[in-house]
Amino acid sequence: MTTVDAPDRLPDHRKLGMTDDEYQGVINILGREPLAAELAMYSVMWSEHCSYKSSRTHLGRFKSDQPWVVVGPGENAGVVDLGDGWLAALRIESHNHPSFVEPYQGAATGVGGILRDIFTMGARPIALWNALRFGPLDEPRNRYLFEGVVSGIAGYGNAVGVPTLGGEVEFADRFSKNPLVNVMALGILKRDQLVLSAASGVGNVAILLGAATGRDGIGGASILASAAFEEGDEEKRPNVQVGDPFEEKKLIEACLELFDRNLVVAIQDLGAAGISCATSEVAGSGGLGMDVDLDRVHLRESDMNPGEILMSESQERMLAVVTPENEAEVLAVAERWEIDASTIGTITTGPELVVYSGGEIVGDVPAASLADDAPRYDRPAERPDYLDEAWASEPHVLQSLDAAEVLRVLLDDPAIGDRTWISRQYDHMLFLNTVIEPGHDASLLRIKGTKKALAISTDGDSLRTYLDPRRGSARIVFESALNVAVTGATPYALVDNLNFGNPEVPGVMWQFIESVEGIAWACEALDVPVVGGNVSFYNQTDGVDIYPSPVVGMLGFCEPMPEQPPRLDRAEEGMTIWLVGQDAQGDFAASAYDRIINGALGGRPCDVDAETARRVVEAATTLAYETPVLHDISIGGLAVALAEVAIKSGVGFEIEGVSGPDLFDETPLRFIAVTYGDELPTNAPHREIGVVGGDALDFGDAGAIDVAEAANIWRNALPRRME
Amino acid sequence: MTIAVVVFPGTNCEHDIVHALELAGADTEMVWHRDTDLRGADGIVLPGGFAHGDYLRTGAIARFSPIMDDVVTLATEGTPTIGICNGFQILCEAGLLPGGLVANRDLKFICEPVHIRVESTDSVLTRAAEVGQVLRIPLNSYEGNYVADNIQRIEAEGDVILRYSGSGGEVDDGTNPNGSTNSIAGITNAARNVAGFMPHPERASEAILGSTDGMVLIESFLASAELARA
Amino acid sequence: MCEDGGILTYSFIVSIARKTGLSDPEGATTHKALTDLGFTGVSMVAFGRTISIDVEAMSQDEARSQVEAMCAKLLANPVMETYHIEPAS
Amino acid sequence: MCEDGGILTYSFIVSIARKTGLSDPEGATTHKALTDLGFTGVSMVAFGRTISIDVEAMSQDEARSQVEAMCAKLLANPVMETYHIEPAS
Ligand SMILES: Nc1ncnc2c1ncn2[C@@H]1O[C@H](COP(=O)(O)OP(=O)(O)O)[C@@H](O)[C@H]1O
Ligand SMILES: [Mg+2]
Repeated sequence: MTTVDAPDRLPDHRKLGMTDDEYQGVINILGREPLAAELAMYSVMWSEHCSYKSSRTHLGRFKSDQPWVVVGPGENAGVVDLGDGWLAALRIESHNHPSFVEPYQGAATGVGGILRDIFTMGARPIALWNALRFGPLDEPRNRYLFEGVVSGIAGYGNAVGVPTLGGEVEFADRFSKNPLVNVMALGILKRDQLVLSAASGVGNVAILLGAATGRDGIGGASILASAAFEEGDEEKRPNVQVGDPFEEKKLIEACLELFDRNLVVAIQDLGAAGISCATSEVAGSGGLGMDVDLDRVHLRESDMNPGEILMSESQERMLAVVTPENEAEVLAVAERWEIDASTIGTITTGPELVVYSGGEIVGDVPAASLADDAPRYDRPAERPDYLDEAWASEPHVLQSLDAAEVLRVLLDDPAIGDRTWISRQYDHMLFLNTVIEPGHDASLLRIKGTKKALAISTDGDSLRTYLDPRRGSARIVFESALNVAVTGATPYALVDNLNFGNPEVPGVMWQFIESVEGIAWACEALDVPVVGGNVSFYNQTDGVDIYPSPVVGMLGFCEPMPEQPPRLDRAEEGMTIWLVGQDAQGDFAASAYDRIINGALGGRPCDVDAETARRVVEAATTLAYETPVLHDISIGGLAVALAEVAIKSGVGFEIEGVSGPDLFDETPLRFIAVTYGDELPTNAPHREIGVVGGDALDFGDAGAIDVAEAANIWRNALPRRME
Repeated sequence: MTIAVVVFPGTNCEHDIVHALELAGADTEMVWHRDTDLRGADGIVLPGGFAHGDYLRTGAIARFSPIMDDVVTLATEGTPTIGICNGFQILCEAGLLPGGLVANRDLKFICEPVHIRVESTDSVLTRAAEVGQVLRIPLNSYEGNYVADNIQRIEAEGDVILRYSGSGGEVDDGTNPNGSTNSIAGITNAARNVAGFMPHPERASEAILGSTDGMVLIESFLASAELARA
Repeated sequence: MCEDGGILTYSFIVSIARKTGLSDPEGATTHKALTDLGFTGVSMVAFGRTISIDVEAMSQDEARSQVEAMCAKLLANPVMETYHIEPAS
Repeated sequence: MCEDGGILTYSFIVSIARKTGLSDPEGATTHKALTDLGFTGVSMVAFGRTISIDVEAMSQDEARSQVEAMCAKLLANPVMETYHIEPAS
């Protein structure tokens, strides 16, 4: 074969984030030194971001073996069966480092990327969610990041025409230099539209669809996502990727038409590692090879070298594999939707991926080796020391607290206050599916033309997970399950996004493994399959690791949908208030009370048993069909949950027989039910705690506060900080 | 009777408006912007979305789409024509309605139900409503702030058909969500057959979505199309 | 400006401004933000857009009249905006 | 520029452009629209922004350095943009 670059002109593998051992691994595969373009391909494909080299060993712990799972982890998105030929596709992804470099574009391109993972499967994306972490809002820089990320999600999601139905956000010091931006998307499709990424059929052609390839993210946005940050790194960073939702919208419509008309054999989105990744994955996972001609790639800048073209992370591109007979028709569809398309490759028996440029071979590697032969590390893990001290301390709660005083402070917290400042920037109504909008425990979407509905909740709890990664992680699964259950849905499938610090730190690795264990165990307890996810390591800046931050997205499913699903604003004078689920167990570790009132973080979150979890979740799902208001008790405890119902319904209540501390206790797996009558049809533990009526949140002996005052504090928590 | 729903690249509310029109009993046909013929539709809808990404200026590029010649011809001949949100912006750019739309006062996208007060029933959009009636309909836009250099004339001639208001119909700065001049949410042309407005009636077309207040506008439009056909 | 058989490339910058009297939310918001940041001496902020255009033509005049036509037809909206064309340096 | 007890008003125009190499979807879409409208000689379209600012200061130099500070702090995004300050005529 011809070589274009002499070995002495090879870029240093270490500059591309590759260790000497990994480099040797490449040499072993090829039996020679890699060419420049080859090294470029291996360096991105073997980055932490693309290869999951530190996490893969542990992800096998997740189970996806329920009968309704159609596609589990490994494809672009997980797919589950909703009956009658309907399927749902879901996926979550992080865009943390790019959003720190440029919040608007980082978040916007994150949205674009997750959508491509969904429509690559043949599904029409119908909704988006996000999970965000920032430093405290009293810092101008954190406000700038928060504002930019929210408007980036809005700017892209709204324009591309996919509604954003919610999300969650936390603020804590450890995220100041490393905010988290996770985005999740849901799509629906009919079974015969499902498309996978493995190519078949020697002689089929690969067509690159969508945006022109430019120097976006060269030097590797994936490498950026695979290394810790240091102050002053700015100059080394790759180009900011600029999102183009208009291009993506056209790409969605064009691809869906291609699937509808059965014109493609396989398809793969171009995300991290661009053409290298897409070509090697479609060929490699089909056990085949591909000849790729870089001269045929439509470029934005004409003077790009082969390595740059292969590594470019330009957005809004897809690679479709089609039979030669269909090639002309596919190009015609692209033309009709006004997107560019070029045939760049041909499927071969392989197993090599052979890359040509200027008529010469610039790369010739076993296609599957880029993905399959990536290194795997079982990194050392060790329980970190901070836990001894944390567990030894005990959050202190005043027995005779004034609930009104505490509530005034809690309702003003940006993580508890009203999120309308965020959700009103997102189109959350498009497609006329939104039955329960953002601002409730979960959002609920109907599927028009059926009696089916889907509920989604995203949840994370970084501080509790910090105090006990296993219990904290299990609890976010239970919380998300209860969140979808109170809309009438049954927890059906989960995706997870594991945001952690530097995996080379044994304490971080321990947090990670514990967290995986907690999520996996909780999902098994509820028979919920894990159908996909994402791992984001190296969330470390200047040597400080973020709080361990697993985030889950729970899909709930119901059929039929309740005729009048419970809402927070349906409480009326004269209704009875019930507390359903576990009794308060004095659970104040990482509670809002301890964090905000005491300014402390310590103790050990209490454990949950699987039987209780199942029972309480089932009780909520059942009650949802006949109860006007159901609301999960989480951050801020019973008091905050009740306050939200009162504020949204515009009516007060009187509570009796709940002690001050119990009002703020955060014991999981509890919810409130508000309904007429003096019986609650459930066999889960429950007791009556009060009635709806009056103008005050009246906690009896623990104090009272006017609904209007509480509403005012709660509604202004974000606006007063942001405006 | 057939209602043509024009689809530009970047339009995204076409299926939603079709859903609402069909709930009200209409037959609809989606027409791609590269087509040149509306086939004598009885009414025309330019739906919401982001035609051409809203790049350059919202509505600016869409107005030159091939289909727009026939939209202008039919609208000028009297065919009931409405533009919702992005469709309103396109009608302004095309010169079928006066004025234009610029960024919201607080430079934020706004998606929320707002109250609008019916100012005039002399339009294809409001004929079945009552003057002073207050509707609760979602707004969903970044560029919903109406401006015009001939605002006095527009007001004097009664071209304003919808204004942002409070739930009791009060119109003031506090009930103006986006800074729109004189709280204008919708206007009509001199012939009263073309109307443009920012809120999305299709999003208030079923009780399960939270409101059915949009249906009076949709029904007005369909009644106008029926009349124009007769 | 590069030669290509009689045809040259001419570069222009089109500046587009909102008509005075019409609201300029970007300008107003930025003015407020600057004042909040302590730039209290700012008495006016107005936003505009620029579009840089390269056009191939037989002469500077021909090129300019093409850009003129682009502005009149598409680039500026006479209802809300004014524009100004300048050769780029 | 109007007098006010030693303090004068100075006007500037800040031109902000996207860094080269970054994609410019607005420019690309407008380029295509111009071509579709028959302006086939257009070879490049790039979008930028201008901000006109009036600032009160004791001298032109002081005014300019204030505008410089505004750019660095708020007006331009250094990750994606470059800027250029000019006195307005
Ligand atoms: N934490 C996780 N839990 C379950 N599955 C995961 C997790 N992280 C990654 N995966 C799965 O691994 C596969 C590869 O992920 P990735 O390389 O990020 O995909 P893409 O190239 O589409 O971005 C996906 O199917 C994803 O769902
Ligand atoms: Mg993918």
